[in-house]
Amino acid sequence: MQEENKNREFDVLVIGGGIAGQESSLNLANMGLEVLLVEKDYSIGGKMIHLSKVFPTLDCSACIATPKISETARHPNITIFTYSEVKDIEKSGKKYIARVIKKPRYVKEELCSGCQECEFVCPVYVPDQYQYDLVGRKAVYVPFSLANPRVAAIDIDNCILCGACEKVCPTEAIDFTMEAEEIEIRFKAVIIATGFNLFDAHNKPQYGFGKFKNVVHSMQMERQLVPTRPFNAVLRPSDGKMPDNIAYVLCTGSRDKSVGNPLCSQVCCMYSIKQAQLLMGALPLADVTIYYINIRAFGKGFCEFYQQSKTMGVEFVKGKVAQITETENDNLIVRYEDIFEGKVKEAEHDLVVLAVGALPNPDVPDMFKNEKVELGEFKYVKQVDRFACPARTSMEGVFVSGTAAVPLDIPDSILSAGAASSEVNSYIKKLGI
Amino acid sequence: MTNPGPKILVFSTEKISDPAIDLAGLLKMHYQARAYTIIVPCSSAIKPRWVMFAFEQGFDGVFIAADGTDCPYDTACTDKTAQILTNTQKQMKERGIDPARLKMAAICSVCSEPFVKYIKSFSEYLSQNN
Amino acid sequence: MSNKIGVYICHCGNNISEYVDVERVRDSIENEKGVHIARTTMFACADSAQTEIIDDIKDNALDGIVIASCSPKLHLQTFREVAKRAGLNPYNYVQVNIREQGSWAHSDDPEGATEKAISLVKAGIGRTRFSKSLEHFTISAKNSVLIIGAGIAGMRAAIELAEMGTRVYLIEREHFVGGRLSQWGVLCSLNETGKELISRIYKRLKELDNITLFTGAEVISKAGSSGNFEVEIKITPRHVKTKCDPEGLQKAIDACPVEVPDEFNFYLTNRKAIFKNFDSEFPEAPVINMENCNRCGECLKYCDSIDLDQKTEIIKLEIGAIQVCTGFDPYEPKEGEFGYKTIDNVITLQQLKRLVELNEKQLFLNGKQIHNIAFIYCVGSRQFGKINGNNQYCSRYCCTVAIHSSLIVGKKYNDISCLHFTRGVRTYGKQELIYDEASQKGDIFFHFDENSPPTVEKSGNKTIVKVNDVYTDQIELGVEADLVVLVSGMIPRKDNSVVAILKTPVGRDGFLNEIHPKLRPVETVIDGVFISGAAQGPKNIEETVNSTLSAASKVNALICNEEIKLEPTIATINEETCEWCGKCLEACPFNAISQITHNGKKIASIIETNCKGCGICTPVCPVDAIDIIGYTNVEIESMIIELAK
Amino acid sequence: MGKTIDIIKKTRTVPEEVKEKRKEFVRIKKLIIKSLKEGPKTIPQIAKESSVPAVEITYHLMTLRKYREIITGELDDMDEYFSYELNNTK
Repeated sequence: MQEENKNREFDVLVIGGGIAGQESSLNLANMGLEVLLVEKDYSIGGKMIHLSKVFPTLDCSACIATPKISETARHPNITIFTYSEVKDIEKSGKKYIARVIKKPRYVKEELCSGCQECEFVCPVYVPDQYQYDLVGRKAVYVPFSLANPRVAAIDIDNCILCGACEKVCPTEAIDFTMEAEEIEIRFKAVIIATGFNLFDAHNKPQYGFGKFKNVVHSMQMERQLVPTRPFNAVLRPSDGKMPDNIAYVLCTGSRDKSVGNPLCSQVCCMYSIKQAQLLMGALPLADVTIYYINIRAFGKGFCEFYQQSKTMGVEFVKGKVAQITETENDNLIVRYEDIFEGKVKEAEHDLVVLAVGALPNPDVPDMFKNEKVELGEFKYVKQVDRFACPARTSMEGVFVSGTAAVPLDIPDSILSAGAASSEVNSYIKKLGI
Repeated sequence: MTNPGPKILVFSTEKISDPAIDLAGLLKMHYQARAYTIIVPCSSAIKPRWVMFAFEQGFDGVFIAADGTDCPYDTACTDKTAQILTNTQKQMKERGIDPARLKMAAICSVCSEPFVKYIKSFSEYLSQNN
Repeated sequence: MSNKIGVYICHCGNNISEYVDVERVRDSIENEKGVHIARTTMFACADSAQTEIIDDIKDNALDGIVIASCSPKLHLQTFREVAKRAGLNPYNYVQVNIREQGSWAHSDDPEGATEKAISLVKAGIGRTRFSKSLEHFTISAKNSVLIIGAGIAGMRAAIELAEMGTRVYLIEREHFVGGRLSQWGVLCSLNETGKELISRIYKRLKELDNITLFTGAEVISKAGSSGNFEVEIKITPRHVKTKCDPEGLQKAIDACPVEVPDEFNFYLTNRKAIFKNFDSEFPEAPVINMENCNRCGECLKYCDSIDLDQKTEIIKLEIGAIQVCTGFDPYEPKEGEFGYKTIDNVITLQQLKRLVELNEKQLFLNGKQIHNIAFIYCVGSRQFGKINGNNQYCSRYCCTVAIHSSLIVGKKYNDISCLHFTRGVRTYGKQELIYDEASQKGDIFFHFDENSPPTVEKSGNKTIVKVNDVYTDQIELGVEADLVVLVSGMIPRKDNSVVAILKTPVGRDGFLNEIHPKLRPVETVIDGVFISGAAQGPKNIEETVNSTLSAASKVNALICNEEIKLEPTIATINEETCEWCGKCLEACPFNAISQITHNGKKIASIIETNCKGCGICTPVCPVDAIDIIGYTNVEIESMIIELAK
Repeated sequence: MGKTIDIIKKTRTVPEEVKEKRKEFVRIKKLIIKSLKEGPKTIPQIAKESSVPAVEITYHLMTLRKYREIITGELDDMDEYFSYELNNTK
């Protein structure tokens, strides 16, 4: 089995199993190319799988993401390595060689049935990164309920080596002797679909994230709105109270030279409006206020969606938030400049959501050994012919798809991923090998 | 032996509501074991005769776990399924069956909690009105 | 019909067997009608178990299989493959979910879970008895595509598809390629003009010999279905056979006595009946517009490749797929809307772009030099509140283009100042940088809301823009402007006859509608017909190209193998009982039903290539003459009987 | 058959920090369970009784809820706080 993995040949290496990586892989596979999809996380699905509903259609994100995920996972032309990282890529003649590290999950994927017996007996609790630290998880765990593959993994750094999981596993899938495996892959083209990173709200200290208990970031709120949510309802973390006066601070970490990111992240206005609409549904008595600079409701159906939220009663305040402070009862005072009235004002809220923006994923350049793919001014992968060949990068045979090149919403990521698959296929056909 | 409770036939849909029912099991959310699922491609494809047949055969209630607005086939799915419900309930009245024994709710692919709640309350209703 | 069925009840380690008494399930069903073998197995999905099942099928000539284990979402395919490997039709396999909807859901009630499992397995056996062997439909498909529209979207798709090996027919209604982009000057964040970009792409296109370009061409009919369409194309002649020498051509143009307003320059200038829009335009030959031409024959004296007698042709093409790239029209303001057409120095954004192309050193309009420009945003877009019109949508590209135009104007001509009357600037993503650059340069941005739009008035020979600016506490300001530019957005093509022919649906905003913006963003409900670019809704260039290349990959995936595989679980019509009432046709979201005559009777017929097997047609039939294979009355009712016991 | 845990134990030690974190979780877990043995309570009530900050209680209690040791009870009359109770059916 392991020998089979060594020195394997594929047509295309796709790095990143989020929505863009999946779309590119599926298109290529449907056009008859052999694809290796490498995902660094335990499951494919990227960020989209963790979202609640998506704007402007309010479709359930999982309803859209899961069929695509299982189609990707089942496609005969797609091989997936999860929990794996691309160590280096280098050119070899007309082809590329990459070394991929399959990291040990200490659970044999093919044996694990996802029954979670191990998870229940594990005595270790650590913050659950898939719930953005709102609750804990075990050291051995099925990452999240919609994970694909839906099998357990052991977080060895937090494991106390008690062996309880191994004893209880009905299929003897747990194997502490697993080691990292290095696999050499040959391929003709690569798609970088490594996505974006969220702005770390700690880097905007005037908003008090991490210090004030009821300042959360937008992904934490997103999780609170998902049916598989960490709490039983939308609650504020400080004391489990249902909030009744929620504020959104837009452009947290975007359009902000003071944090080094002057770009607009494209999605925060719309996801905040969407969350506000969902909150109005979940908490009918709550007030929701959105502090904004400009509302970027530009896509198909977005403007109509924005209008709808106004008629639902979401309050929009045009003003840049300067500072947030905490009161004794854990409420928050938002200090902002009201642009309509031209003065500095303060308002009290019992929960503040920071609409964090997108930042480039810094892992990309490290994946290349000799020649490195060029980055643009803001460290996103540089598109060298943006209007004619949007997926083309500075290196021949290396293409970019989705938010690795620029912040994008889901529909635009999918289209950009589609474009990359077309460009890759025609490139390979021209290569003629 | 105690009364095992009412028998419910659930029509779920392959891509949307059945995954939610699966997820309910995955999360070990409990509901009445006497709720049985038949999967169809889309909730707008359920024939009233099947529902009537289920009552004839002795089911106490029928629950349609509809696609709602997440339907992959038709944006008008909610209305179409509702139409099926209305038509069937008319037939039920004609035959002296309480129309409330047929229930429908949109269940998205992760709406496990609502599903369990619906089945519990439906089951309660059926027990009380037996 | 299966009469020798093998049933396997899976322990799934102890995931199932901890709560469900699997041995009791086996005992309860082994004497069911049609059951030949009944076994329990530790892990049905394990290799060894699969081999055992295959041996059983072969040794006992089983004709149906039931496996009671986990959700079919996990292993239906796995076991269908097992069936196939054993030589059994995969559709004679039924999976029964006794884990997610059995042991796990009812771990609080082992007795109930076991009873339920027994019923579910019996229902599965009942269903298997009536299951049919099915094969995928395979139809042949032509690996060729018709691309409608040779703007950047159509041309880019054509190149990509041709390079991927698909035969391309590219048709353009105009006599020149390039669409809206060829009207554009320097592009945002690039040192390339629209014209240059189009030339670059056209040159690539010309090198590919599996692309055929028709200009002056329109689709007039469509027949057939996905994989095998037949279309008729009407080609209006150019009346010029080859490219003329530039000198002769110029003389011919000069000699032409007809002058008409030039639509390429948005009527800022006039052109002749024989014309090219600009020198480097493709194809290189000029065109004579016969609607304008008075057949005086003057041009014939200077250019010998002119033929005024060329006739309109109709050609037929057979193709596998169609990609629609018909683009957009700029919104043209109504007369009097912000002074448009009633005040002489009010123009649209598109006109400004042409004006900048036509004025080299200084910017003039109607002989008057321009020193300051007022841009009024969202004209024709975001129409609600006190702004009249039905276009609620945002046109997405105009904020960036307006600001970029301000930067271009600033660089090309000295001393022009720009004021922007906006509804909130939407320079999303990287475009934010030019908003910043314009602010740095000294452009002033006002903000009005939908309930107090600005007004444009003439006062003497001055043009005044009045606005209630939200930044300055809603006090009305009046600003004098040499030029007022209405930042007009995108609207759907006014002449959209292609929509009527292809029957692709349009959305509430009037643009072509995809099936789903995330799941199937370039597909339409008409199988084999794809859409892309601004025909779908406002898009900038990069977004247009992304969508068009996306569509290209879907087109290629559909037809590159020259065959299309279709799921066999589709609708069927009972020819005996159908009495054609049309209700199924009305209900079908996919145009998969047609009316045919069968034995002298009008009945419904399923277009197999279009049917998705959703079954929406089945409950609407008043005589119950329509069924989905796999979900027929006998199958469903046999399950109900078993479950009700 | 030997267990693989014994093999890894030879080469790997558990960091003190991990052990400490576990102890802390168990300590608060015990306090929450002790408090709930008397009956359903809200987060502020548990916090007051156990002298652990309410924000900590939220995290730990919700984690225990995830693993079905605790279930959500009724919402109070003011529609502000849910009460939580021990899951006795587990």
